Amino acid sequence: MRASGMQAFRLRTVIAAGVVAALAIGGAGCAKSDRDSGGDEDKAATGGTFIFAGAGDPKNFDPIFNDDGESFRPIRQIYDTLVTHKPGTAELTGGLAESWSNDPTGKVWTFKLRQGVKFHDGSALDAAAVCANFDRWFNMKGEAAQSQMIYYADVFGGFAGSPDAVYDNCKAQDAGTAVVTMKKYKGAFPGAFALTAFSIASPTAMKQYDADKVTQNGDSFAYSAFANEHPTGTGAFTYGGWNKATGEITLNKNPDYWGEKAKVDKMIIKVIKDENTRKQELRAGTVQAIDFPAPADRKALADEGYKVLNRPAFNILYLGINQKNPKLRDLRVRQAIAYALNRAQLVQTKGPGGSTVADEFLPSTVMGYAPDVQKYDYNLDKAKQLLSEAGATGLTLNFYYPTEVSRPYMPNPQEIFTVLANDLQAAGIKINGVPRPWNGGFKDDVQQFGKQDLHILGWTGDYNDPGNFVGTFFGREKEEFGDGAMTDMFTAIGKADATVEPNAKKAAWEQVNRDIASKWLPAVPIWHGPPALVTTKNVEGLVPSPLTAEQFNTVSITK
Amino acid sequence: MSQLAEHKRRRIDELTARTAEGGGVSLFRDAGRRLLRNPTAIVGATIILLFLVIAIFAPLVAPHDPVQRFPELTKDLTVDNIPGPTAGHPFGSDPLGRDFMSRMIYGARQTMFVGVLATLIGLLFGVLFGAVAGAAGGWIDVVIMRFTDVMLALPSLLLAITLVALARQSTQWTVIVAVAIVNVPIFARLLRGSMLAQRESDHVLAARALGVKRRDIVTRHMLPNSLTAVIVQATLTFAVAILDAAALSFLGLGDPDINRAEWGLMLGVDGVRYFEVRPELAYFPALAIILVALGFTLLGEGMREALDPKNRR
Amino acid sequence: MPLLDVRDLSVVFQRDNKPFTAVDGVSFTVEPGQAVGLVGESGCGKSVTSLAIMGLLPRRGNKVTGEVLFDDTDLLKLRPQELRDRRGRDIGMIFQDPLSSLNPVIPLGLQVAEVLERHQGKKRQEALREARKLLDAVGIPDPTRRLKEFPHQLSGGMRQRALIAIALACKPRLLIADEPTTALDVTIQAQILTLLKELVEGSGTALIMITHDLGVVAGLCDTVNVLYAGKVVERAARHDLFGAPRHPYTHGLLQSVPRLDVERGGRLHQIRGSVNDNIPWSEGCAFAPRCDRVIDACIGETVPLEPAFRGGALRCTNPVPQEVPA
Amino acid sequence: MLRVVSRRLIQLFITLLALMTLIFFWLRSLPGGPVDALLGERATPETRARLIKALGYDEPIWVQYGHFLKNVVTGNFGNSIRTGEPVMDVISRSFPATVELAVAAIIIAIGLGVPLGYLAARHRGRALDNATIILTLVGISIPIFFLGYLLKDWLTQSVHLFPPSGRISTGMDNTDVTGLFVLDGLLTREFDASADALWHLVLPALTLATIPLAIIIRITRASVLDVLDADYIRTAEAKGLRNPTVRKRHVLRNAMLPVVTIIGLQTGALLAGAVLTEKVYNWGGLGTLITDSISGSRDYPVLQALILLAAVVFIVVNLLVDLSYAIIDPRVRVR
Repeated sequence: MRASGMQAFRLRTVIAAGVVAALAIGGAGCAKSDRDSGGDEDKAATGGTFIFAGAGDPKNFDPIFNDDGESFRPIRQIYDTLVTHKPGTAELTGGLAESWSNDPTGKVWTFKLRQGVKFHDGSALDAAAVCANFDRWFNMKGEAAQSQMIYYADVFGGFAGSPDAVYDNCKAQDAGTAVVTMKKYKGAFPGAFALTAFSIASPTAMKQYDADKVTQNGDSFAYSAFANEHPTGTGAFTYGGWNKATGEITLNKNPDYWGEKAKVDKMIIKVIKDENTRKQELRAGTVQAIDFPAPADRKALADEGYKVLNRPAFNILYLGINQKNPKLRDLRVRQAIAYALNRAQLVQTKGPGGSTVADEFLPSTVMGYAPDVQKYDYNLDKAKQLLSEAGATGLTLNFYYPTEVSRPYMPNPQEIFTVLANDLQAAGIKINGVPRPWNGGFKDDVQQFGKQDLHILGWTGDYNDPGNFVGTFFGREKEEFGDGAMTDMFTAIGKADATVEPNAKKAAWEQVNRDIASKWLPAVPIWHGPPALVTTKNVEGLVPSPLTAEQFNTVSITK
Repeated sequence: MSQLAEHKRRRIDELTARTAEGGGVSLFRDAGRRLLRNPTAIVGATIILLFLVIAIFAPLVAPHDPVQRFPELTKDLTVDNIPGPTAGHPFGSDPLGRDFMSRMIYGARQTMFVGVLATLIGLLFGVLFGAVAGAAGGWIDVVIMRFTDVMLALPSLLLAITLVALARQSTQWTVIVAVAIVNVPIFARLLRGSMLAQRESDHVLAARALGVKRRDIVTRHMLPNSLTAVIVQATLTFAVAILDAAALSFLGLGDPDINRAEWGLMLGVDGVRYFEVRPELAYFPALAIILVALGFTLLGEGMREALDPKNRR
Repeated sequence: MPLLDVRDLSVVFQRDNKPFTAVDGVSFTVEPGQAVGLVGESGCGKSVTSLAIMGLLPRRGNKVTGEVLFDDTDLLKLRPQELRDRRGRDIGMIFQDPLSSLNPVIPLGLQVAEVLERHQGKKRQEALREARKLLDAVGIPDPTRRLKEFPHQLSGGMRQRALIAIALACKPRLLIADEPTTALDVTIQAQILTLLKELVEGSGTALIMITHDLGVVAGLCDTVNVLYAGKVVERAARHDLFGAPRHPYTHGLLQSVPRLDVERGGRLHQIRGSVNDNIPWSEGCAFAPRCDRVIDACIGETVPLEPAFRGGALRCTNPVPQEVPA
Repeated sequence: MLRVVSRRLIQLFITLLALMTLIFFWLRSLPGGPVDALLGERATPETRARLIKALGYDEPIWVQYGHFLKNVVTGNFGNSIRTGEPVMDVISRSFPATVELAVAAIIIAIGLGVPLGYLAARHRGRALDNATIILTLVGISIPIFFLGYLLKDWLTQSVHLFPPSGRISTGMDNTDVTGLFVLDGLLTREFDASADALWHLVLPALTLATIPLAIIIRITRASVLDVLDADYIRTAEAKGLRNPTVRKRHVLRNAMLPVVTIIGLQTGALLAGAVLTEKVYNWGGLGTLITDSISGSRDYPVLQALILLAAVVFIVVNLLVDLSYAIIDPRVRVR
C-alpha cells in the first residue's frame, strides 16, 4: 500500500503542474531559469541520488570547529582522517595513513601516508599537508577560534604557549611520512586521531578561503568561506552546497577517491528535525534512509519491511550523585540508591530496542571493561536496609533532569526521570524533581555549579579508550559529582591512563572499573542504548557505526 | 491609536454597553431565565457540569492512583508496545505502565486547574486595572488603556513561548501566567467600558447626588453591573487556556512534569509520541479537550446571546 | 378605478412562538394622483401595512393575507421577480431614517443611478447624468459634486432629498412615504414636506403618507385613515376629519396636538396608557381600556367598520357627537 | 497622512528601543544561554573560560550593552548560535516561507469563510446554518497541532495524497527568487517546481486556516445578518434591484468591513498558529525558527531579532489595515 503511494503522488503532481501551468499562461513572469535542466531526470533515474534524513542542521564544514554529530555527518563524507575505524566497529584501521606506529615513550607518532591521494582541489595529500593541519590547530589565533575547537582543547590540552599543550611538533620526514611528536604520552592516542574533528583538510584551500578567520559577532561566531562554502578534503564525496531554505546538503561523488568510490552519483542530506516526520518521509518514499528513528517506531518500520539498522551501543546513561550533599558521601547511601533502581525494568519498558542494563560506565567492547564488577540488581529491601544503616531515612533529594532535549543515550529524559524517581520514592527517598532546559540551565546547574543531588546524563564515546568514558567522568574533581575527596579514584584513573604497555593498561583500567563499582560508586550506570538507522529495502551497503560515524560511499540503491 | 486596535476596542466596548444597559438584579434574573431557554447554553453547561463532577470526585471515580505504575501493566510494556485494556484497567496502560483511565479522570481535575487559574488570575488583574481605569479616569485611565492597546496584539501562545524563553524553565505556571497576562487587557477593557457607561447612568448619578461615597458607588453600584460581560469573556478564556497548554506541551515547552495528568500534556507529549503504538493515548485526551473547550465556548456564546439586551423582547 | 385597492389586508407575525396580528383586515383605496394618509401611534401597524404593500416583509415568519390590487393586479400573488420589476418603477418608497436608509459605502450618484439602470435599462454614464438632474430637481445644491460623495458627507435634509430623488427617479405612479420627516429638524421638515407636495402634485403621482403626526397629514392628504392596533378605526376626508373627528381616538390625537390658538396655561390632552396594553379586537373595541367614552357595549362585541359621513368610515359604538364644522 | 505615518514611526522606534533594552538585560540575567549552547557536551572548563572571554561576557554589563546597541543600530543582530550565520540571513530566509504559508491560509480562510458565512446567514436557523456553526465551534475547539497531525497521518501515511513535510520535494533544484516557492516557479517558468511547492502547501495551509476560517465564517455570518437587517438593504429592495445586485453591491460590501478588521487581527493568531503548523510539517519558516531558537538551543541573538521583528510586523500590519480600511470604508477617509 505504501509502496504504490509514490506513483499516485507523482500523478497528482502532474495534475497540479497542469493547473499551475494553466494559471501561468498569459505571461506570469519573465525571469529566466538558471538551473540545469537535468535536475529532475536525476530524481527519476535509478540509484543516482541517495537521500538521507538527518536530525539537525550542521554548524559549518570545517572539521576542527565542530563537535556535534549533525555537522560531522557531511564532514565525514568530505574529509578523511589519518586513522579510521573498520566499518561497523570501533576498531582502528588505516585511513589517510596506511599504517602508524609510536615509539616506546608513546610520544612520537609516525604515519605512513597513502600514495597518490589528492584533495578535491587537486593538491596532493602529503606529509607537509598533514603537518600543516597539525600546526594550524596548534597555532590557531584568537579566543573566538580557540573557543570553538572543543575536541582539540580536550584532547590536545591547549594551544601554542599553553603549558598544558600536548602537541609539540610535526615533521615531514619525506613526502609519505609524517612524524608527530607530543610533549607527553596520552592514552587518547591513537584513537583520537580517528576523531572527525581531526580530519585533514587541504592547506591550499584553507589558505585561499581564509579558514582561520573566525569572527565574533554579537553572541556568536561567523566562520570563514572555507568552512561555509568551500570545504575541501580528500573524502569520497565533494561538497555540493547547502540549501538552507529547504534544509538540503548536497554531496557529489568524488570520481578520484582513493578508496572505494561512492556508488551513488549524488547524496542529499535532508534536515528533518522531528523524528515522526522523518519516519513519515521514509514511508512516503521521499527519503531513502533516516537517522534516529523514535524508539517506539522501530518495530513498526521493521514490520513494514524497512531495514532497521541498530548501531552497536557505544554510549552510557548514568544517574549522577553529587557528594556535596553530606548524606551522599556515605557509600551505603549511594549503594542504596543503586539497589533501589529497577534498571532491568527501565530497560525493558523504556529502553530503545537492543539496549542493555549497564554495570559499568563503558560499553563491553571497550578495552578495560571488567566482566566481574559488583552488580547492583534491583533489591528494594537491601536499599531500605542500607539507608537505615546509614541513618539516612527520610532523605529528600533534588533530582535534576533536562528538558527540550533528546540524546541517543537518553531519547526521553522526562520519562526516564519519572521512572527513576518513582523507584527511589519506593525506597523511601523523597524526590524533588527539578527540570531544566538542556542549554538553558541544565548543563550550567549540573556541571558548573553542581546544584543537584541527583541528575541524569550520559555520553556517546568518541573512540575506543576507557579514558574517553571513565576518564572523562571521574578523572578529576568535578562539580557534577562534588567528589573532591575521592583522590584515590583520580589517582587510579590517572595512572591507568598514563600506562603505556597495553596489557598493564588493560589491567589497570579493569581494576579501576571494579573499584568504581564497589568502592567509589560516584554515579550509577543505567543503560547502554543503541541508536538506530532505518533505510528502505533497496538501500544496500550502509554499515551502522557504533560511533555514529557512517560512511556513505558503500551505499548503493538497487532497483 | 490605530484603526485595528480601535476596532477591537470598540467591539469590546459595544459588548459591554449592551450588557450594561438596564439595571443589575433584574438583568441577572432575566438573563438567567433566558439562559435556561437557550439551547446553546444548556448544552455547554451540561458538558461543563459533567466535567466538573468528574474533576471534583476524581478520587472516587478513578479506579486507581494516576501516578502509580502497575506490575501487571509494566509486565508487557515496552517502548513499542503499550498494553491495551485488561481486567481492572479498562483503558489499558499509558507509556509508563500507569492506569490510563485514572489519568484521564484525574486529567479533568488538572485541566480544570490550569483553565480556572489562568482565567481567574487574568480576571483578577483585568478587573483591578479596568476598575481603576474606569473609576479613576484621567491620566491613569489613559496610561492603562494605552498599555492594553499594545497587549491586545499578542496572541497568548506566542506570549507563552516568549515567557518560556525568558524564564529559566517552563512549568505548569508558564502557560497559566501567559494566558492570564494575555487576558488582562481584555478584561480590563471590558470592565472599564461598562463602568464608563455606568458612570453616566441614572442610578449612579442618583447615588452620587445622594452623597454616597465614591468607593461605595464603585463597589456597590458600578462593579456588579459591569461584571456580566466579563463573565462571558472568562468562559471563553477557559477554552483558550487548555488549548494553549496542549500546544506548549506539543512544542516541548510545556509543563515538564509528566507525572501530572493533564490532558494537554498527555496529548502533546505522549499522545503524539506514541500515536502509532496506541492512538488512544492521543484520541482520548484530544476528545476530552475538544469537548470541554466546546462546552465552554457554547456556554460563553449562549450567555452572550442571553445577556444581550438586543435579544430581550 | 382606484390605482391601489387594499382589501382586507392582514399580517400575522410569529413573536415568541406566538402569533401576533400586526395588521388586521385593513382596507383602503388610493385613486390616481390622490394623497392618502395612514395615521396612528407607533405600533399600530401602519408601517407594516406599507411594507406588506411593497412586498418587503421577510417571507419567513410572516403570514400576509388579503389582496393588494395595483392596477387590478394582486401584488401579493406576484412572483418575487415580477414584484421586483414593479418596485422602484411603479411604486417608490421613502423611509424614516435617511442616513441609515442610504448605503454608507456607495457614492450617492450610483445609489440614484442604479434604479435607473435597473428599470430604464440606462447605461452607467447616462444614468449618472440623469441622477444629476434628479438631485438638482430635489433641490440638492452642486449636484455634480454630490454624485461622488457618500451619505455621511451630506446633511440630514439633503439625504432625505436624495431618497426622494431615488424614489421618484422612475416617475412611479404611487409613492409611499413612511414617516419621511420624523428624523429631521423642524425647519427641514417643512422644506421636505413642501418639496414632496410640489413633486407629487406636479407629476400626478399618488401618495400614501404614513405618519404619527396629524400636522403632516393636514397639509398634504386628501383622505386620512386612522389606524389603531392593526385596524382602521376612522376614515374621512381631510376636512371632515380635522373639522369633526368622530372616533374618540382620533379626537384624542387631535386634542394632543399643541395648537397656538388654544389659550396658554391650558393643559394638553393626553390619551391614557399606550398602544401596548391593548386587548385584542375579538373581545370588543381594542381602544376601550383607554377610551374616555367607553360604555358597556364597547366590550364583548366585535365592532364593525361602518360607512360614515361623506364616504368616510368609522369603527365605534359610541362616537364623538358630530359638531358643526367651524 | 504623513503626520500619521511619522507618528507611527516614532512610536515604532521607542517601542523597539524599550523592547531591546528589556530583552538584553533579561537575557543576560539568565543561566546557560549562548555559552552552553555553543559548547556542547565535551567542553573543558578552560574552553568555557575562553569562550566567555571571546564573547566579552567578562566585560561590565554596560559595555556589553553598548556593543549590543551599536550592532543593532548598524543592522547587525549578530550570528545565530545554532547555525553561526548572521541572524538577518536566517530571518530573511525563514520569512518568505511563513509569508507563503500564511497567505495561502488566509486565501483559504477567506475563500471558504466568506461564502460559507454568507450562506449560513442567508439560511439562518436552517440545517446549513446549524451545520456551519457547529463546524466553526469544533474548529476553534480542536488543538490545531493535533488536527495537523491527524491530517498528515491520514492523507500522507494511510493514503499517499500529499507529501508529509517540507516546502518542496528534495532535489527539486528550484531557482530561488523571492523565497516564495510557488511564485518563484511561475516567475522562472519552472512550473513543475511551482506545482510541487503548491502540493506541499496544501495540508499546512489547510491546517493553519482552520481557526481563521472558523472566525471568518462567524464574523461574516454575524455581519451579513446585521446588514440584512439594515435600512439601506430595505431601500435597495424597494428600488426593485435584482437579487445579485443587492447581494454584491449592498450586502457583501458592507458585510466585509468587519471581516477586513478580523483578517488584520488574525495576523498575530496566524503567527501563533504557524509555530504549531510549521513544526508539524517541518516547514522552514519563522514558526520553526521561533521554536528552534528556544527549544534546546536558546539561540538568543535570533530570539532578540524575532521579538523585534514581531513588534515591527505588528505596527506595519496595523498601518496596512488602517489604509485598507480607508479604501473600503469611505467614512474613514475624511478623518
